[in-house]
Amino acid sequence: MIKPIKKILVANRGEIAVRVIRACHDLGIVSVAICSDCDRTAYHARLADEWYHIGGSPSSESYLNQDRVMQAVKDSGADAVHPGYGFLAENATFAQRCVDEGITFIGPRPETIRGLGDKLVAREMAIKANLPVVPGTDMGADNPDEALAFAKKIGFPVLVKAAAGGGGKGMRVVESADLFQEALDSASREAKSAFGDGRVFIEKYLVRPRHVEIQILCDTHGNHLHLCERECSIQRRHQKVIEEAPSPIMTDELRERMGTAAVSIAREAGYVGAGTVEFLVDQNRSFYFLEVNTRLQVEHPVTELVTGVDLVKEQVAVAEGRELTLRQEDIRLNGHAIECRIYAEDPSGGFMPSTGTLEHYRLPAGPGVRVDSGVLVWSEIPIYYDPMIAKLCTWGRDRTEAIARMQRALSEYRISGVESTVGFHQVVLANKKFIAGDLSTGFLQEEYPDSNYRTFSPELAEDAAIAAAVDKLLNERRITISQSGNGRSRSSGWVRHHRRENVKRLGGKH
Amino acid sequence: MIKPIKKILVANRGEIAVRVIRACHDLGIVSVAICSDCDRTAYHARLADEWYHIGGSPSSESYLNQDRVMQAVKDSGADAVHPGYGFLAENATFAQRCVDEGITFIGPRPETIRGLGDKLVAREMAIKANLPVVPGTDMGADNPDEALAFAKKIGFPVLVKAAAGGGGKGMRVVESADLFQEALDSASREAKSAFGDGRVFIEKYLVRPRHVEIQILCDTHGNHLHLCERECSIQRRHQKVIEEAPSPIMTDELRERMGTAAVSIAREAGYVGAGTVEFLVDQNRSFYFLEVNTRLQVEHPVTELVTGVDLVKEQVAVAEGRELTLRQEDIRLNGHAIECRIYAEDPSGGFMPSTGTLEHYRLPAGPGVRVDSGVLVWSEIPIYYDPMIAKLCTWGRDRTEAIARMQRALSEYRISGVESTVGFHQVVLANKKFIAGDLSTGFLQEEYPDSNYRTFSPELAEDAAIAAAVDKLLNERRITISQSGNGRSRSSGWVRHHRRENVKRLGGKH
Amino acid sequence: MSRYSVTIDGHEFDIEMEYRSDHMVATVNGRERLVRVHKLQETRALLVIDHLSHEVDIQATGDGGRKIVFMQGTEIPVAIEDYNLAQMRKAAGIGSEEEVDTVFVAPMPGLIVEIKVAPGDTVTAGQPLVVVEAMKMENILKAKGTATVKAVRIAAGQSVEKGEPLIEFE
Amino acid sequence: MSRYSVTIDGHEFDIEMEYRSDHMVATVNGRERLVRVHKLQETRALLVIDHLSHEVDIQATGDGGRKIVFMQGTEIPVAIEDYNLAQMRKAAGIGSEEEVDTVFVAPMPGLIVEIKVAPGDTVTAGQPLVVVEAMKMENILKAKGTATVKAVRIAAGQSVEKGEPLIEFE
Repeated sequence: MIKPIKKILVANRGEIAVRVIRACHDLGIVSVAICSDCDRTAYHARLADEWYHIGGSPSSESYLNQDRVMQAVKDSGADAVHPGYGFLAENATFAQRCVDEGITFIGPRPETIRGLGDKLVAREMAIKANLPVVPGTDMGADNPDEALAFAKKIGFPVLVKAAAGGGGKGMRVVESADLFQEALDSASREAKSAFGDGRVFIEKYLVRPRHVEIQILCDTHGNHLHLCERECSIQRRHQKVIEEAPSPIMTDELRERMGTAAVSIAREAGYVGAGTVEFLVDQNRSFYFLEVNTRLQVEHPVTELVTGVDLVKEQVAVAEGRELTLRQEDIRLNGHAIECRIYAEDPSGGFMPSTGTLEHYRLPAGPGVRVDSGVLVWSEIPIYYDPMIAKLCTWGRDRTEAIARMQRALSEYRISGVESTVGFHQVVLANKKFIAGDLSTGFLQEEYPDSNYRTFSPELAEDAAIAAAVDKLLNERRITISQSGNGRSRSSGWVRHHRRENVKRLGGKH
Repeated sequence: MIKPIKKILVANRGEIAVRVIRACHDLGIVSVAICSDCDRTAYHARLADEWYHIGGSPSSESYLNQDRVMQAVKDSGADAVHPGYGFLAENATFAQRCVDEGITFIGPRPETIRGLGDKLVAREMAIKANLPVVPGTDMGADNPDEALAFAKKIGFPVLVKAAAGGGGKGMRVVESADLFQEALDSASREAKSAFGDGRVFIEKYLVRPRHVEIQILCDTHGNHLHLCERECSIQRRHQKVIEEAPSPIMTDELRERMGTAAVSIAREAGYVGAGTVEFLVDQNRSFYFLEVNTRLQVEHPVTELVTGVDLVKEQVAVAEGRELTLRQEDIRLNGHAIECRIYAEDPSGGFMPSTGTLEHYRLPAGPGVRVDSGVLVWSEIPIYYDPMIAKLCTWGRDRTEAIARMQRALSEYRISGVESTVGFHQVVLANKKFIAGDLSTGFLQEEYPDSNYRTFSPELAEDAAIAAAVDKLLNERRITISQSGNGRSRSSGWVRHHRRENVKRLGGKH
Repeated sequence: MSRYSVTIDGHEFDIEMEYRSDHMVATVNGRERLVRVHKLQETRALLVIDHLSHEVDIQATGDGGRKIVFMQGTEIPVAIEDYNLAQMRKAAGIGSEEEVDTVFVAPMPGLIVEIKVAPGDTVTAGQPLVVVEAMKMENILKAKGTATVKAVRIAAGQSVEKGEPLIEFE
Repeated sequence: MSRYSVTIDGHEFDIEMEYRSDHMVATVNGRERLVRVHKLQETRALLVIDHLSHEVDIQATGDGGRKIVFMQGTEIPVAIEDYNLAQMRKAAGIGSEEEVDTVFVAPMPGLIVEIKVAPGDTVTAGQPLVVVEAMKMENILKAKGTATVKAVRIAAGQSVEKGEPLIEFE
């Protein structure tokens, strides 16, 4: 029952759309990009074979709008849809609609997405498959008093989590009873806005746990594989920012048990395609089921780097009805990989999203470096979407080499026009605890309680002072050191006025 | 006797200087760049920790000038020199000078360079180590008559080769006796100009041989390893242009025999560091020793991609006197890697070097792609040096995946301002014989006798015609579609006048 | 000869700049450093300071002498002014311009979800002022110091641009 | 409405261009194709032709209507002229400008190593004319067709710039 796919519409934007289009190029499958108003010349729209404009910039008018996406599917004659992550990736209704209209949805079956997408249902399924789970309850915003009572019973801190969605949205750690109501409300509101579903639930908050997840890959012929783990403990506001494979805490024995657990729930759920089973691992190496993500994860490249498996190509093969050619024994770890998510955010300004034009943009390259960038020089970073602009990955024979190469790659990255998290990553990767592999989901909060990610040596400060003096001197003498042929630069020194308004802050005078 | 290296002066430019500087960054060793007049802001000069200007643009006044290089070594306080490839890399006098002045030369011992660098001495050594060699003679330009007689005896075609140097310079295939004298003279002249040594010798020219070479790695403690083979049969004028590892023709048994042969000559020569033993392999899988290159090869990344070993880091470790931590049994091949050398040359104009400014330059990226580029956007391609601007490598689980990814990467490469060989590679990689792995050093000449590397479908031609019409229309109406903020563009359409003069050719009227 | 006072992260540098034939000399707190400047495109230059190679990007962040110097992958906030003016300012007891900001502006474009303060409130450092939704995330904007709210310039449900004034302090 | 004659690799395209509200229509040899143009930086544009996405770079290569269209990683040489002018030119039996070049210019900068022809020589396609050394390689420049040498404009040992006339033909 193999149904070869000829044309894939990529129902996404940014780096993940670029990633899927690249897989289409590799497979010789025609790729179709969709774009919103502000994405007409975005990288994914340039890179694909075909281009369909589907609506306004707000995602509700474009990437989240099922009618418009399905219209583009029809207009382009695509026989399959790859949803990427986010937007419609875990929307069971959309997956069902594809199935109903005879379009191959590259992902799990709609009923699997619906079941596992509801964290409460997934929890039940995990218990049925004998997976250890964190103590919790499904009482949420509808029963604030009972929820509070339960929270008190299991003891603060507790975690308030949206039943739908993921990516840290609609999630709050609550330290004490008096902050409980506000967290419940705000998490529910955020979940409703992000996923259209305000249901939240309460879980015991483990102290200093590690986030370790298992990549699974299953076909329609009953084969269920796992591709080992990723550790994603470096998180900010429950958003993963640095991921790696393998996990520094992992042992062969633990990997075997966690892999087996992941495959168990995959079997229980009748899982098809690529997915991720997330766990928390405590300081005693006990692990607890967290949830299943029924999509390609942001951090899938680290698994690709250490296993050599192209996950998007495997997704397509499974969607075509092919049997996996890989067997569990073919999955061998080779070296170590790390991913840093590069966001258009200002780390020194509380990670506020930064919008603007990328006036200079230079990717790192060389040995062991993989960049999945969703933008190009001159790209506009729009305000409408997630501010991640690229994923920078490095591979090394061991973790030490991967970290050294990541530091080198970060130092080569040039991003002008918007703030970025490149400097933030440099600081974290130089952290001794990070280098020792001593991680937990609380790592950033513990190590950088005042969010001061800006560090530089006195020597570098002196050289920066000289640079400022040279610039001012040239400025005063009206000597142009900018390329004269380039009309964009001001003629005074090499300084230009930054586009953003100065971020004024409350000063010391108050 | 370990002598840790603290500061490395990289006595080179372009992509290989960038490659070595990246290794320094990874190792935490201070890197020193040297630059000529036209390279003051070249990528390698920007990337290194320290910057020394050493002289004029012609390499005789800078990168080949031993006095100036040694002065920069002293001024910077570097305790080691990495020569890259080309320039002083295989200059025994320079290596000796480093040794005499107490500077660590990152490469084999001077006497090894001198011995193996002379192809006639190397040939003797190979015979001594029981390696099969191609029938040949050391009679050359000094004895043109005897040389011709020998050539007639072994039968045309014969190969005229410079005794010194490499990289295809001073090498000529001679098809018949009447062309012999001219080839002898021109090879000798070219060898003298390139290496300061006009000696040439004559070898039997094998029909449809493959160029297969073995990477070796040896320490000062008597350990000699090989890191499997690379196939470099795709050559133009004896210059490698596409390389891969493993070789499509290789069997485990042949690899074992060739690897053992390579290690034998390494032992015979008392080799230290990284090097390459080159062989020709005929259609019956018989192999013949060709020469030993006592340097890091241009194509070393394909070996790094399939073995996971960082060759530059190993070179540094060996130079510090460390014992190799790798053992022969640790060297395992993982997947397949291909390299395309991207030159600033015009494939449709007989591969004439193309100089100018890189007005747009976008590197490919994504899964399985490694780029070692020596240039940046706005870099000038100078006339003084080798016109290679980057090496594009891809890795795949198998050869098919590596080729598909290379095609994708080539299609993403954007180079404006100079001609490049990107389109040439696209054509060769789509060639059915290439895809089948049916290679020989005569591949390009056989498949493309009229050097027509420009192919496009009728559909693409029609779309290009429309593009030209749109451009002309906008031009006539003076509508600017170039970014108005950019003073570099002309205001008429998006066309600008190409900087080069039109390459006028003899037309059909004569 | 020009002389500047440069402040970075609380450290002050007294820098005298002088032209020589093909380079400049920067005397930093009395120590001479040799500087070569090679222009690059846009706002960038290759600066070689005593043979140390720095690709530098400088952006002005507002009025006055505040700049961001981007080098070695790090953003370094710098305040620069004429040395003599800085001395006079200090002698007169006038603080730098940074200390007199009384307007709290939106650090990013977004939708105002909730306003947590009203005129007359006294806030302390870390206290939530406004909740803004941007890129599908709620961001809580907090006070950086102690101050009294004079006016609230926005309302819940309103969209704001980056740099738009949100709250005025006394 | 504008009408052009475009020649690529010996194939001729008759193209009529027409503006519509937010796009253009190109009628190519009678077949309508819908074209959207999105400007990018410099000499580039994103052209969407019947939903096919092409990032295009166009460079003029000299006088007249010869251009290089760079798309999908391929350089495509294009000759374009006004349709009516092309018709008139053909009717009058005048060849395109390409056919009348009589000056052989240096395709690259370099050093003249040897000159293989002299005034009065008749050369045929493929015959070596000049040996130029550039980037340490000797390059043999060969005749592209049959012609008689009128003048040699350079001498061995001389450096030449790209585009500099080397040999004139009659």
